[in-house]
Amino acid sequence: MRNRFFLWILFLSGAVLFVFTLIAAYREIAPEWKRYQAQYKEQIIKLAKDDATKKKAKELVPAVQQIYLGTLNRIDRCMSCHMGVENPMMANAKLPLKQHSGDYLKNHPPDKFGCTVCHYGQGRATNKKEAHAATRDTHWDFPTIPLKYIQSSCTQCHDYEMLSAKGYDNIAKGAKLFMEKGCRGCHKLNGIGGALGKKLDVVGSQPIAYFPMRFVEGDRNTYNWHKQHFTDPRALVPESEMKINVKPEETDLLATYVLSLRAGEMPKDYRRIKGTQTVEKPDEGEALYRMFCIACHTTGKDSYFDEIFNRTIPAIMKPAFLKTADEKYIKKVVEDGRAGTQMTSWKATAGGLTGVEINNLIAYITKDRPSAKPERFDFAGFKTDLKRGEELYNIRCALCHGKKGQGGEGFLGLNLRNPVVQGADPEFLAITVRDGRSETSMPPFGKKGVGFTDRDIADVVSYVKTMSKKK
Amino acid sequence: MSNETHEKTGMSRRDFLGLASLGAAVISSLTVLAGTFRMFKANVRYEESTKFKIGKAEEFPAGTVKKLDDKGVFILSKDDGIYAISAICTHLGCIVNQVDWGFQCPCHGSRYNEHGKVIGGPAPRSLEWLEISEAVDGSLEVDTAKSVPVGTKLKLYA
Amino acid sequence: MNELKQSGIDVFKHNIKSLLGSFAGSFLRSGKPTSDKSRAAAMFNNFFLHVQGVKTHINTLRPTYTLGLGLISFFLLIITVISGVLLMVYYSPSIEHGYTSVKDINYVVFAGKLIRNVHKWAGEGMIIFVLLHMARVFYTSSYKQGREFNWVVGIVLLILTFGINLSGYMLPWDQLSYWALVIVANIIQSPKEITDSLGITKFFDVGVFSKELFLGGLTAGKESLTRVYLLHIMLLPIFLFIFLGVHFWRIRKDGGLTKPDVFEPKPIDAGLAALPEKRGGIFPTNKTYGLMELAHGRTPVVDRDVENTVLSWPNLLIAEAALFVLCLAGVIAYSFFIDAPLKELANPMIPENPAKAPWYFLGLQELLSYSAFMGGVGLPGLALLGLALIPYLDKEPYHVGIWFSNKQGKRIALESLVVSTIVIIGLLAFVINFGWFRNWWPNVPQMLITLINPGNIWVGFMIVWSLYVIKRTGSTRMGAIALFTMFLISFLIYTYVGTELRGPNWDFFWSKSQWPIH
Amino acid sequence: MKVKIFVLSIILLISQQTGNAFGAEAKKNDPGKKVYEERCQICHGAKGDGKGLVGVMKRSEKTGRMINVEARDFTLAVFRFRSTSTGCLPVNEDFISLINKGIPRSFMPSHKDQLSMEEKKALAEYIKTFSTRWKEEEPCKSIPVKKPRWVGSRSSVEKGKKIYKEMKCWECHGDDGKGKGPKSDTIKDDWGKPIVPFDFTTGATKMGDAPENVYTAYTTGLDGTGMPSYEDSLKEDERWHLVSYTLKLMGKVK
Repeated sequence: MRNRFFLWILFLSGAVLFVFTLIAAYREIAPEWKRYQAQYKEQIIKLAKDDATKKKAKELVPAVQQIYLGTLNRIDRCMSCHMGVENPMMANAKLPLKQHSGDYLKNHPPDKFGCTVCHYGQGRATNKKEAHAATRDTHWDFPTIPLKYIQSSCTQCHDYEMLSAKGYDNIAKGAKLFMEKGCRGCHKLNGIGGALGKKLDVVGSQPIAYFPMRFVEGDRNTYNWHKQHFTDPRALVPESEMKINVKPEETDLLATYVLSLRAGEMPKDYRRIKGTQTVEKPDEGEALYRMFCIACHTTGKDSYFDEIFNRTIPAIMKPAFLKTADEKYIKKVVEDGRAGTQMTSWKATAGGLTGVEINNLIAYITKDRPSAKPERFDFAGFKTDLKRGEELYNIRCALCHGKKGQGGEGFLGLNLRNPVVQGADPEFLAITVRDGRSETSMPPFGKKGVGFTDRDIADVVSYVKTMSKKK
Repeated sequence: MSNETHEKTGMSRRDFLGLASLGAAVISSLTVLAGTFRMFKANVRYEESTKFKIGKAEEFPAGTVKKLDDKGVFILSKDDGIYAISAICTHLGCIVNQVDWGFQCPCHGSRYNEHGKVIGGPAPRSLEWLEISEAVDGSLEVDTAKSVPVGTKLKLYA
Repeated sequence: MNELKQSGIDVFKHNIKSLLGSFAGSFLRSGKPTSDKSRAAAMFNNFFLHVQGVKTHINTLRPTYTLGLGLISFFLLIITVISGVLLMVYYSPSIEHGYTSVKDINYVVFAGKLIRNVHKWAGEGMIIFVLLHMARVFYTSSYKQGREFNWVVGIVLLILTFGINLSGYMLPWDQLSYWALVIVANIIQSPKEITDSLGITKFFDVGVFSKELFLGGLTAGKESLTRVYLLHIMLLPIFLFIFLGVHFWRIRKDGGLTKPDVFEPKPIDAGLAALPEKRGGIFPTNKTYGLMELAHGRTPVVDRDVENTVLSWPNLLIAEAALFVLCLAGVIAYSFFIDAPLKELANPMIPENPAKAPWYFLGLQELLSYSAFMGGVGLPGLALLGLALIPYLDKEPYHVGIWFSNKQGKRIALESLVVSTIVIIGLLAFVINFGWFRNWWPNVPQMLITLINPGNIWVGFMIVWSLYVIKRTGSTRMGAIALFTMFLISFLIYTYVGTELRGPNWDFFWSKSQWPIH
Repeated sequence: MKVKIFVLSIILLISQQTGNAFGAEAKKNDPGKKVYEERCQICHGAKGDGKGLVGVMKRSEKTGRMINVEARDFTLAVFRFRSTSTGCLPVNEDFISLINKGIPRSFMPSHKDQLSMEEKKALAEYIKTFSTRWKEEEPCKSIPVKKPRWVGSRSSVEKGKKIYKEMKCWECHGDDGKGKGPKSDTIKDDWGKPIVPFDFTTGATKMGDAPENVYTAYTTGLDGTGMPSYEDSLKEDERWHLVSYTLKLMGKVK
């Protein structure tokens, strides 16, 4: 009995092994792409007009079709299924055998460019699921790119002018939007821009895991993420501070643009760049304002409390502000930023703006400066009483600026603890307290408003100037 | 040997089960082995394709001789057509040079005439003529993996 | 002359006819195994077969005794080695091409995906079967009566099995590999926790030193892959095969597999070729171990074969062949349906969340989340030491070769199973719900956590409980059963928790479907 | 009455122009008035009409929508955050709890620690002087709130969702609770200002975001705004179900 038991095991497992080896071998010799190649052969034979073509088609042997691109460090096997991509006879065929649309392949022969350099997808894969890599279980970071974003691939070799001239202007439009919507107020590109957001230099070639995909609708890939993120940043990243002000149709353009920001450069003999390709900063004040400031300060005419930043964003182009604030003060704010708030430092070593550009920018901001000077305030003439100042502050100012002068966090007033306010000329602060900022929520505290005497004001200002030392 | 032991041992009875299981084991192991050997044959090559484009026909007016160093091919154009001769010496695979009277191999002194026919040295065969054809986009294509009979030229209509 | 010539040709013809047979005979050295003598000779004359005895005890051939676990482990090793050699044909160990070469093995190599799966699953199967084999050896008291050293060799083999599996895990250079490598490097670095607490790091930083030795640098990169590859295909396999040789040789020298002192063949054993029969005589047993019983015919004294053994050829060989084909078929069938994972290309900037070691180390990773040193070095070291010491601390010479020794053993095993399950799950539930020292007193010194953490408490409990069992039953064997059972159960539970119930940020989740998707 | 208020406001105006910031020299020794002048007047105005010096405050929501926040006008004596039935005046406790908590998201700060209990009570009394309604009507009784245990349970959320649909909450607050229902652009409050329906997904209601507060809002309604009282149209349990669903929209229960 015992030996028979072992013999039965031997027999049965031998049979199982044999069967599975055969099935596995069949799976190896009859892959998905062979089916398409057989269809291709059949269709070519049917469509052939002359005998030579027919003969050639009959000689077709199924094999993995691959394009080896040494300099691009790619291997593309897409044509194992997409057999007819270069064949005009297949113009009316169905996918995957259909000929490539348009005449792109004339100047971009597949044997030099391959497929994935424009279309993405996994070139090495030999089955549809993994080659197109649409689902996350394929673990490929760059699924085939939807055609509406395909222009992001063109900029690897071409400049915007050439593309726009040929009618492919999504990318240039996207770049323009990027320039004008103030994206660089928070995001650095080529080293220039604010520090609030992430650097965008290679955002187009970041792997999927770089992006929080949790709330993305539809396929969880980079393309959908960008599109939906431009539609509503907080729907994807609840804690995001990103401010976005674009029309729905503009999201695709912006997505195309950011997807074109890729790591690595094409080899020299592929590149055809003559004109501009990157968004370089213009140096007129208005353009600079649009590129760096507009996302937060909008028109600059309104001060408003922003729920995203959780603080009030001042109206920097309002005459009431410009009347009291001199150029030196504004320059200091622009160059050093306001520590403790979202306002970035813009000097060359931080935000990356040159002195000339900052001057141009300030010239633009201050263009509506009224000619009338504010009435002077003789701050030095008062012997100030800090204790009284504190009492006054706690009752009248703390309502909006907070007890510690911190501002933000639900308080309507600005942060008074930051170095810019602390380092400002006390006379400037006193005038601000006295006259308020008309059309904003800062009321005049002088005699015509709340009823502070000049002495009250001097006391409060001197107290405010000591606030950074308070914990 | 003796019959006694034959009766006594299970294996020597060669019952059906023993044979069948031994057969199953051997056959299935052989199948696995066969698949294993097949695995060594690569399905793809990690090198440039043997088929490559050399440009439009206009770039090769009659009388042109062009050596493509990286591919090891001579492209020659005559009045009656264009043809490609392999630059790989048939002796041990060196690259031949073009000289007045044809081709000369620098390694072991094989000599070929202008049609690639071997005329001296250790080379066993003449240089191969390679298939040259017109691709869909109108440019010429050479395939180093496909040889054609000596004298096959592609007629140009231009 | 003519006649001679004629006969010479005939001889030659005859030689050609019998070529196959005579080659087989020369191969086996003693001709076709048709008699007991030649069968015996076939075994002891063969380079590969003579590591096994000429005769095999019937108990050894009983599937219910050995369950074939040791052999399965060995056959899985053979399968792994062969498939590994095949993979080496296409794999290239560099961070530039490693990942793409694995992709190409999946996509364009003939049966490449299957072979990679086979390699992976056979390798990981080894871990399971080596552990099961160890459990079998333990529960049948097979570490006794001269087999003490072989038990220790077995533990070395267990460590090597873990090591080879782990190093192989790193080679595809995908996200799983990279972050497992990072984790392992940090486990290796974990003695720093102790040296830091003692304040001697600045004199001799043993943690960072060994980490650098392993990675070839301070971070995982090009050099690390080369080193891991070397470990995987050269160093560890060499040691594995050396120790395996010793292991097999010692089985033979230590008298084959264990068997009960009192053994009676059952009717079911009747199917064995040449079952020894008792045909009367004066003495009840025959203890001649000379060459005599190999001689043709009956033994002159009692007319009986050596006690309860049968010839290895063919009995043992059939069993082995059956087991081998069973292993191969099992592995291939499993590999046919389940693919070895391959994630995105390694990216040092984007950690996997959770960054998990391979499953067989997730039990350790759970302990690691309490204290890196204790979980990574201290407790595993202690556990292995404890396992190695078992045969030297439990020397009771009875009940060898019987599962669980006796009724009491079964009861103790069951009792330990229940107790350890309750205690571990209790500890886990406590930690998951209430945290540990650091959550209560953020400034608690690391040394205190290293010394007192749930892992240590569990190990302490194991020791105390085993001592209690020894005291209660008066038998060291019972204590050993309790200890080993608890070790197995904790390995099982901790591995399960680490694999299935721990999600991003090492938080607790009831199932993977509750993980926040990233 | 009217004459009295007129005289009072004249006095106030004068005192404002001549007195100093402390208001310590206020004519009447009314602590409520003193506190009001010091802390409230800057937004709510000397006459309690909500036209203080600070004026309209602009607030940009997370969705990018700009809303205007205006100080409450006390002269109509219509209050949103009460514990009494709709149409009723609030009780003193309502004033005090509001002074204590402030109103999140509309810059009304908490005065819990700044004022003593007497001052708070006096302040409430002082605010009552801005409208004649306080003389003519009596405040109703507070509606008791007792939270059932099942609030926030899954079945309760489901029932609440149904009620949300049936009671047409979505017309203003939107199907997804983001305040973008079909009617949301057109509605106006009693003072003629456009109303911004609440976006539940932001999670912080002005009344406080405990389930009890939400329940009170549904029971009493927010007088003066388009938010009606459901005290009569829904049973108590149904209102609690609605609270459950609201908690879900706020992301406080799963």
